[in-house]
Amino acid sequence: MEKINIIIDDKQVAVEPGTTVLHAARLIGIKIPTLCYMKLDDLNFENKPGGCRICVVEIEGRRNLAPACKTECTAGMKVKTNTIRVINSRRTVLELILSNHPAECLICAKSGDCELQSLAHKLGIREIHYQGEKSKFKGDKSPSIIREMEKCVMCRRCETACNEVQTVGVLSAINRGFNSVVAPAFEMDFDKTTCTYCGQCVAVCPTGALTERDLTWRVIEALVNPEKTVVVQTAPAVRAALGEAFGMEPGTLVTGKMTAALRKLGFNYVFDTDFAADLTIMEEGTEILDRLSKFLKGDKDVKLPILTSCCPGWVNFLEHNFPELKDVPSTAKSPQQMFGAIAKSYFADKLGIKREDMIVVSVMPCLAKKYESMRPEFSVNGDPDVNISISTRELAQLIRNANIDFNSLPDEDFDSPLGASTGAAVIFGTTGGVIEAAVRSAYELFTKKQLPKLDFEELRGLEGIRQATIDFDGTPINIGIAHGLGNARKLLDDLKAGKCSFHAIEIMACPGGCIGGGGQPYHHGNVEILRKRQSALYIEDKNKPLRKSHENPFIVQLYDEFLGKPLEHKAHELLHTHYFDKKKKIIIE
Amino acid sequence: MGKFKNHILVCLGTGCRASQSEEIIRNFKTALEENDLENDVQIVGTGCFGFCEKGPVIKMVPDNTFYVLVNPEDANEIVLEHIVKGRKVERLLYVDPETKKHVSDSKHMGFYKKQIRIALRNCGFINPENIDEYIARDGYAALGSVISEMTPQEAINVVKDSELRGRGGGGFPTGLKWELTKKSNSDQKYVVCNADEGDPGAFMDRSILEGDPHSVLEAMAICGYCIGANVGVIYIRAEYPLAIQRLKIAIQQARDYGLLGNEILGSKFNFDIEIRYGAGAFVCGEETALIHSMEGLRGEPTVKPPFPAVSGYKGKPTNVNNVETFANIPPIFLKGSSWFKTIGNEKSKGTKVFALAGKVNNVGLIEVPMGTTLREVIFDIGGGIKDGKKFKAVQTGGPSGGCLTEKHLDTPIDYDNLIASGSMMGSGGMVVLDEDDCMVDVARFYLDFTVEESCGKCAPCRIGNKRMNEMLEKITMGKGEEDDIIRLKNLANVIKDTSLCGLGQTSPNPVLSTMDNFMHEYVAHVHDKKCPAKQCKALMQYSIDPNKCVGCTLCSRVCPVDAISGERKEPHKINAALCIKCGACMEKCKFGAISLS
Amino acid sequence: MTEIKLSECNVEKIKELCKKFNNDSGELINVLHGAQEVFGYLPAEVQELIAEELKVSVAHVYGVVSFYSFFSMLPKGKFPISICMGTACYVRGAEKVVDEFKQMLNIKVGDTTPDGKFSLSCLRCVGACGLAPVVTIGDKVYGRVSASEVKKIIAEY
Amino acid sequence: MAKVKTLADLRKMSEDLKTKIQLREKGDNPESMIQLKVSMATCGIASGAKEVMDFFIEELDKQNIDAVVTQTGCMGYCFAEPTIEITLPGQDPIVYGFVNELKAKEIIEKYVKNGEMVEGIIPTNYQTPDNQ
Repeated sequence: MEKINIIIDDKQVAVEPGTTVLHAARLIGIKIPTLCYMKLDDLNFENKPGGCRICVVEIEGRRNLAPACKTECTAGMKVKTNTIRVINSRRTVLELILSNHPAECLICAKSGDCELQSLAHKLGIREIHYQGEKSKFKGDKSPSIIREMEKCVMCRRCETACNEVQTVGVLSAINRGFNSVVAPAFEMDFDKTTCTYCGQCVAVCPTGALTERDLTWRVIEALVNPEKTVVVQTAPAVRAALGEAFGMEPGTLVTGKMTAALRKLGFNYVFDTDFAADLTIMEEGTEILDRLSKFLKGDKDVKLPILTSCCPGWVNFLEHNFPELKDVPSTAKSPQQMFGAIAKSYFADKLGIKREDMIVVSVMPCLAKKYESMRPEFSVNGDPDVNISISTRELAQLIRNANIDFNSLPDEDFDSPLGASTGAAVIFGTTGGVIEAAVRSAYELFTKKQLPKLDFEELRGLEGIRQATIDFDGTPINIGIAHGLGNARKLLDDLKAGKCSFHAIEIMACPGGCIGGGGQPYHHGNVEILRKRQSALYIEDKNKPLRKSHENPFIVQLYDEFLGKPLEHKAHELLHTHYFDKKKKIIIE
Repeated sequence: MGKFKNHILVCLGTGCRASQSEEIIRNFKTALEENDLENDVQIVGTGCFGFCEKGPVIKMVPDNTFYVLVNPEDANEIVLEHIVKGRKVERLLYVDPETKKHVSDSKHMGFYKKQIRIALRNCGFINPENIDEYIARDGYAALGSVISEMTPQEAINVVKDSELRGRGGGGFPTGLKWELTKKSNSDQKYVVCNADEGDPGAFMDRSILEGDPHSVLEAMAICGYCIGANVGVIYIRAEYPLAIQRLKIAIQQARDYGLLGNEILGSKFNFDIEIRYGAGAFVCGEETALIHSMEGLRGEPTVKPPFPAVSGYKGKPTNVNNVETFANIPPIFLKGSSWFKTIGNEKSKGTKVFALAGKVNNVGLIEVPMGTTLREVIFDIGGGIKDGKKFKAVQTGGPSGGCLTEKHLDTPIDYDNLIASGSMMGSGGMVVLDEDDCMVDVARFYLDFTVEESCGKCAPCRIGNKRMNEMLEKITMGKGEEDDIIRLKNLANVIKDTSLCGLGQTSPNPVLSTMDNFMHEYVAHVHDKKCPAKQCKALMQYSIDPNKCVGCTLCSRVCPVDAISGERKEPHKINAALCIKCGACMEKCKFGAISLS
Repeated sequence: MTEIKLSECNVEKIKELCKKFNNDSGELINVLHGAQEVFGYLPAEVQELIAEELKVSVAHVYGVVSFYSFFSMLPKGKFPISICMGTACYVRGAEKVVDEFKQMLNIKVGDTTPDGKFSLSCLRCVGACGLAPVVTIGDKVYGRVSASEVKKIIAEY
Repeated sequence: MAKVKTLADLRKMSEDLKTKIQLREKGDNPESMIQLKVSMATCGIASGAKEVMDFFIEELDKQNIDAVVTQTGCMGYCFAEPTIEITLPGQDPIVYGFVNELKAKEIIEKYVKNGEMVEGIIPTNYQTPDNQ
């Protein structure tokens, strides 16, 4: 198609048909401010309700100002982005938004990371000329997410994330006019809804309306308690993103600095969830092999495909939406919970302390992990296997609180024995990683042959639904991958309808997998950041001396000393779980 | 059965029905039976006559006697006197307010004299629940000739030639709209009739649907033929149960006659109509919001383009017109576009239906040629201001419109003149205000409405209107600050300039136009803390004139907050600090001693 | 696990209603109208079940219910009082009538009296502008109502 | 109900149905039509005014003459009942007394159709509410 010429602020630019004024302006370095607009390329996320009216521009021949984000360029269009009319309107609209926003920036969880705050800064708002009643809404403190909807600016990003991307459908705009807000039905608390706690609403919220439940203070309390041995585990995706919180380039791996910081914070043992990821592969991989061999032998009772179960958002989603499939996922616990179970048994035994005297803290890219750690089935006599789960952002906060100069920390290693891991565990942090790790081990255990090549490019990428067939030495194994719960739903619906068949499927709740988790430093709409985090994890994998979970010597040792064999009695008791039917029930009175 | 010698047309519009016109019909039936006249006299329940002020109204045919303010008890007398004895019941005749004489024929009443009825041609004339009466008035003949004798483009050309413009507010040329929808390629297209009349004080569309539902059905079918749609949807307010009922009956009758359905009148054209209900949201009058509402969603508008002509209901090309626009279509085909163009003025052709309300003697539904002046409407048709008060302004276009004043009285009413005067046609609400109306308070009233009806999607409308409303409230409470007027004006302009949809963009009009025309009232409120119209309670004080007060104590006894004190037979006093300004004392005082200032 | 408690006949009624509209989510507003006709209002349980039947999220249903003023989640009084606040009624004194009703019944607009007898609401233009100000109680219409008549009107019930 | 199959059918149907509302169309344009008022007070009814009125309506209709036939009150010529007042478009009203069917026929044939005066005219000296 022929390009269209338009003029923006006296500069000519040629654009593809269908380009919006907003993007055309960006091409020539004019950054029209936005607030509600957000687009995540390749992740099926596009939010442009045209509601905030911050990006308005003047278009010659039009009676009213037009939103740049929703206005497509037409040939010969003349646009002005900085006339007094535009600037006055933009400032007035922003003042209006601010006039209905709690002025508590100083103590807001989002302070410094808030798009509304930076917009006010950019436009230099010094006075709000329009004051009046502020809207009041019910607050909500769920296990994972805090909602303070007075801070909502009705950008509707969370609604888009919850409904279009994740198809969870918990959020909707409710009421109308001045009283409108985004909320669950009947303004119920999240814990009464089918919320999966994936945290994607939090990840896209421009303000402090949706934030994680902050548990940093509970970590500090644990650290200063002399009676307790405090053990920390860090999920793979954390190391690829934590640096961003300290101004580093996205995709910078900070494994060593993170370890050092945690040690400085006073954790008694700095371990790695990657260790438990390797353990997960042992259990889940064995389970896959078990079901697969039975299936290949013609066992009709065996349920295939096997679905991965390390993502708690996905598990919640399954329990609410596909309870009929609750026997299909692997029964292996998630790495966070495997770690907790092993730490409070095997490792506590080693230290000779009672499990109650050990506090396990997990640092996760995820908000659903908070809820997962509180599930009753993951505690023994009221003592949870994982006591406190904090997000990457909360860890950054702890580090800042402790006056640690993160950027100049020397690299340190994890403690032994629960700190050792393979490359297979590292890639758990990205979509496709878990299944690739499983394939690496399953292949060798199934074929009893060594893999010729460890990098399964066919399983990588950011496409929402991917499928690949891996040749297990003559046996073709069909693998499906979905990230983002909307894609998961599509895949499962197709599966139920018989439109596709797989032996194994990996599902991650968050777009991109854990690298795009709801607890990660905010990407503010820049998908490049997720790509960089992803490639960082593959680099870390590549650099690891060991890249197959079953080769992790400490895992081998753990089975030898403590667990016996995968899926066997002790392993089953500590490392496996089961799922619940949480679908809405109609009770007839 | 012999022929009826008389018809009694009884208005069954919502207004008259609310004043028991159904009871009147029942009583007529009984009275006729008692006098053995049921085969001589036919009783016809019709749509709105328009003259709601004097409802219930009935019309005797063939002598065209018009009875007003009829009570159910009057039915017997009318039968005995008018029908049996041929004597008019004088006390029920309309009295001309100027000549004080009885006027029996509606055509000689000022209210009807200047009207030309196109859209309302059948209202008050036929029984809307009987398709035969519509057909007798050449109903469906336009549809018949269009589908048998014209190509869609030829038919569109007729509409284009007529220069008919949308009667829903914006005034977009109807023929052009049809053509745009026709040009969009799609396997499925829709014709939508916007009957979500939400203006407070407007009831034009409802009256047409209640009085002449078939004309809308016929027009929708014509539109369907022109644009290539075979499904029509009427989106109607759920608050209009009578119109819904009549529409349902009409649709069924049209289907029974094969005037809706497959192969209409032996052609290859299929068309059917369904009804969707609104649920109380003014914004759904905006076409994109309306379409979302039809789809079962929140009625939030979306940015245009894309226009519904390209992507509308269920993502398909959709032509949306309002009720009155459609009601004009059959006459245009029956009588020709050149006939239509003889009515109206240069840029606006045909007629416009207005709901005339407020402080005017003849409240009701009127249809006048475009270009009629406000003076003619208010004083000739409307019979002037109620209670001999002074005319102050007329609000047109509802919450989207503005106020026109004395100086606009001789401006011909058309789309462009109204916009140039800071108001708009809107759907046709026309509320007359007199000297007792405070213009700041009127602006506040409309803002109240907009705040309540804003969908909340865009920030300027959601928050901006709330803030404007608060400022107006502040001003009417006597707490306005000097800067408020400047702020208010800036805010109004920004909301107008930046809001997402038509509702938001026009919502500041009541404020802007009252500021333009009555700035002195704003200044009086803000600067002098006075309400010139004596409407804003907070700025008023009740006081007792000691020279007139005889100390009867009536006022102090009626005061709900014991703010009035004084000895018997001594002048009383009002404690301003306690007074809640309920006005009860003033109402009670027999000596005119209490005044408001 | 969410539990929706409804009586069997009500479940049947709702299911049938949804079926009448082919369980099409595009017909949500029509279904809600139907349900409100049956129950007089739209309690949460009813919305949950409608969501289930039309295969949409209950948040979506509530988003729609809370958007339109015609839908109510509160049961109306036995005698629902509505006062027209259209412009014609407003300029002819409807506000004073509202105030009087509020005072007489001691409730706010939108509320129901504790005994469930009366509920009070304002609506926009019933189209009887000739009778302004207009009050409706149930199906009965009162025209040209003045504040002083309110007491008498209430006493009728 | 039978479907209307063609435009011609519809037009025919419309013509047939027009008679049903003819009365109202006439009422809307009385000036252009023959107006015939039958005095229908007690004395008129007693002397057969109702039958005369029926006859007029039927006969005029049969002959396809556009006319508006209405009742009116006592005209004051009780001695000459039944009386009728007839107004041809653009002419002054004329009152006839002692109208029976035979007379009625004569009035139609002569006066209505051809404007020829018929015997039996009563000079008018009163006002009706309409021409006050």
